[in-house]
Amino acid sequence: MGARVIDKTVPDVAAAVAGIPDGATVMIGGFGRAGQPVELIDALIAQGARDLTVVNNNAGNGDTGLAALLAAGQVRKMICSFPRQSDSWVFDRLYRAGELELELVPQGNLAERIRAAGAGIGAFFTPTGFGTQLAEGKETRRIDGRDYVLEYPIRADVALIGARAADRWGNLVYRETARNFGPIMAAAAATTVVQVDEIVPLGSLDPEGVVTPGLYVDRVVAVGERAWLRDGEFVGGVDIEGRVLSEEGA
Amino acid sequence: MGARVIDKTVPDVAAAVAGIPDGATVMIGGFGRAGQPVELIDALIAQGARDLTVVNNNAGNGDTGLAALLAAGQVRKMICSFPRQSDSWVFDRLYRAGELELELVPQGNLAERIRAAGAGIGAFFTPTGFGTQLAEGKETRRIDGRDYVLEYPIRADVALIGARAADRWGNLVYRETARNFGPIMAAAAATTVVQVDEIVPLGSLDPEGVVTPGLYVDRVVAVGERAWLRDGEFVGGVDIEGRVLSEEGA
Amino acid sequence: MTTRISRAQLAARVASDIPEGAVVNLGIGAPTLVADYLPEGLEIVLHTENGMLGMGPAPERGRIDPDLINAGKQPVTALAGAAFFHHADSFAMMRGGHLDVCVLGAFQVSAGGDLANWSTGEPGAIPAVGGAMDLAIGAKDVYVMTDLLTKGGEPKLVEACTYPLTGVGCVSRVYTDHGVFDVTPDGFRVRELFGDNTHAEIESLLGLKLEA
Amino acid sequence: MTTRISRAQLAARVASDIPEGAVVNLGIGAPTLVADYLPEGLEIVLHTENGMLGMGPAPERGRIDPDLINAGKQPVTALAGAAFFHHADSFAMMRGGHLDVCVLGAFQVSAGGDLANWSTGEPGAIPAVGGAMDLAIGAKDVYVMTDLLTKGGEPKLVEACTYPLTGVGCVSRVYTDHGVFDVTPDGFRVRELFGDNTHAEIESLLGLKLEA
Repeated sequence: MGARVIDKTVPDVAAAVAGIPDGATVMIGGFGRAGQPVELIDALIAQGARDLTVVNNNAGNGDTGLAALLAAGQVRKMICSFPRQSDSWVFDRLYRAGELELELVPQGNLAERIRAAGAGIGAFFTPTGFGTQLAEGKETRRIDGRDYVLEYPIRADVALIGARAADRWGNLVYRETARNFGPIMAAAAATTVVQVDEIVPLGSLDPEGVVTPGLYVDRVVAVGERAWLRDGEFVGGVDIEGRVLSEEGA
Repeated sequence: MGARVIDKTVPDVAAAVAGIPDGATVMIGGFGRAGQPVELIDALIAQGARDLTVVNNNAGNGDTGLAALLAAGQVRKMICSFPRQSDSWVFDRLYRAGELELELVPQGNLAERIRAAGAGIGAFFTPTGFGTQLAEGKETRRIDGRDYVLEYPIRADVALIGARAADRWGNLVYRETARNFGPIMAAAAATTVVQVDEIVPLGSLDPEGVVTPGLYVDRVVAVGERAWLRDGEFVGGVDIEGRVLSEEGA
Repeated sequence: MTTRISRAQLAARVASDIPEGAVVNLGIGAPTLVADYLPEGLEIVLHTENGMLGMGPAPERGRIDPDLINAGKQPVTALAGAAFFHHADSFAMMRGGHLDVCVLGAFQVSAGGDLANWSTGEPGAIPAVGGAMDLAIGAKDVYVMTDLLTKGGEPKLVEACTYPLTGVGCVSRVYTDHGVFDVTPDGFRVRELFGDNTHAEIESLLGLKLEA
Repeated sequence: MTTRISRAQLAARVASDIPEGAVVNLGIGAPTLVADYLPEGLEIVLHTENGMLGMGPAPERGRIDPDLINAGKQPVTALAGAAFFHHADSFAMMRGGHLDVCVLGAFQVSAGGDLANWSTGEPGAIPAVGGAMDLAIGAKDVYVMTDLLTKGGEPKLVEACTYPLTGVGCVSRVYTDHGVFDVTPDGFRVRELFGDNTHAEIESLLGLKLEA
């Protein structure tokens, strides 16, 4: 009994990623630094689940975040659209060594396949990729004079995403282009784990502006405000990776 | 030259529906009174286009709105999910007289087929309707142990929708459950016409909260505030059809 | 005579099985009664397929908001924690299996879990389906709430539906005025019989073998 | 020697063809230069596929916002009238044909409008496609911006692509350092040649017949 029976908040990132099993398919949100669930990825490294299939737009940058997860040897396969970047040396090394499988998916098909999983669509015909290597071996069909490739949903056991704020029902709002994969991954995973800057009281999010309704969310953890924000307002003073530029600190 | 080169606002509802040709497929938004573009439907009746195919969730209620368009003999075919209602006498009469074709579509398939049209999806496999009369003659497939029916996009020449506010780029915000079919119909039509309570200055809609981005919108007309609102705030005093309850008037 | 509970008692019986925190769609018509009997103090999130989660009870007269309605086009309210979304997103929630429970009416339910509730198949009748087929496949558990027999005394739990289907193998449980039945791989299984109704009596009314 | 215009001149030439009110995606890399040459005072709406319409120029140092980036992961700003959306919605805009113009780079473009710009097909190379294939089919007009020849002097306008394809029959126009070419049902047609370049010279450089 009582007035707070739905409470998806968990006390810390360790609780947020608890129970992710070896062999799980894990979607990780974010595009660049925007929306990247940095603290949850670090917690997954500490948690230690292995043999993972990871779905992300890229395959890690530098030596932190997803790259660190790869370097820790926890990932068996990447499903992504753009693994090769100037600073993707961790992925590059593992891939060349044959220690990492890769499924390369055009970015819009990746997004739509994730969306299909959440929306209960069994498969769909997309024009993207028709006639290319990435459609080799796939079923095609001409519909109304246009050529399409049949693509299937990508589902996950767990999604790790970042958002700006949540309430205890798990309703989420994002910030600017940090929204990217969050809403569709939240819907495509059996268990959705979200890190947010802050947890706000139920009723304080405008119901017109809730982007991910709480039914898609299982666990929410507050990790504190990002360095470029103060009380939800942009204050700047960082580089594109979010590193503080001046001596003021975060 | 100048600072106002994108301006999708039109002066009145006649200009908003100008040029809709005979034989057009017209999507009409709304679910009940919520989001129903009443003034645009009236303008379409005055405009007189005939032989229309209309896409709506229902097939008209009472003697106003879509029912009046049907009564005017302008509609050849309805694509909808729920034509028969206690007050659908106009549709009932025309349908029984063989003067109106009907394509009956389960509501969620209707929504997804409209969404597919806007999203460039050629066809999709949906579980809804499998094994029922409404899937007779349609291609089916078992995928991962579940049965699906192949459904195709529903496109339109014109969409008539209602929203709460727009800016001159055509960015839209809705109100509560009046959102319903608006965003997906806006994306599925070659020309999207929107009636709004008010047109607000560019930059005054929160970019996080824009539900229909302006690229989906072609014409916007302000029709004044609905009777149950005052300066955008709910004041009540109406019945479910929006008719004023007291003598105060709108 | 067998024991029959009232429509209100049946709604209360369904409500008592809905766990706290569940996301629930009550369709239109009789199942919407269930909302009135949900346990107080428990948070249960109601979905209405026209585009809302966190639906609250009807407003007072004078506070009716035509923009804020349920799937039956009746005025409702929004609770703290509510969210609005468009029709494609709303039906994606259902089709994608994100609702915990959906409660529907029925003309017939078959032993295999087929549901018939949208059309009597009468020639000349104007068809209308709405969200019935989406709801039928749109929740982890699909509960049916119905009388055991039609007014004419015909069984509504049947070996195979004779009315046009709404969905195939989709029903998980049937709440009737005589008792509650689970749909299992072996057919209907008695979960609960009201009053002093006996297994044999219900089998006899239905002309159907029921698992114990 | 033929006349060649600079990369900046080429970006300006592309920009001059973009009509007021157009919704435009400039991909990543060289085509993003076009933004710097869009006519002043004209409103042109830039789309970035990571989830924004109404993208503005880069911010000053100190005002970089890591949450506000373009498809190349560079910091940008949001203009009045901007809107944010998720990845599926963003690529639906492209796939659904709602963008007016998309500008892309190329390794090769064929006379039939095929585009190759994502992979050199070298064995052992790590593949990466990103949004290239979506962009290729994702606008009413797909413009390619490229040199006419590779650094090694090989034609980039070809009868048939030898590099792996990005899209089939998708390119409408090619802006090169030597001239502008439309893709027509009859193959490339010369739209404009820069300086005193002649039809015959360009045909000779390409080893390809061009429509006049």
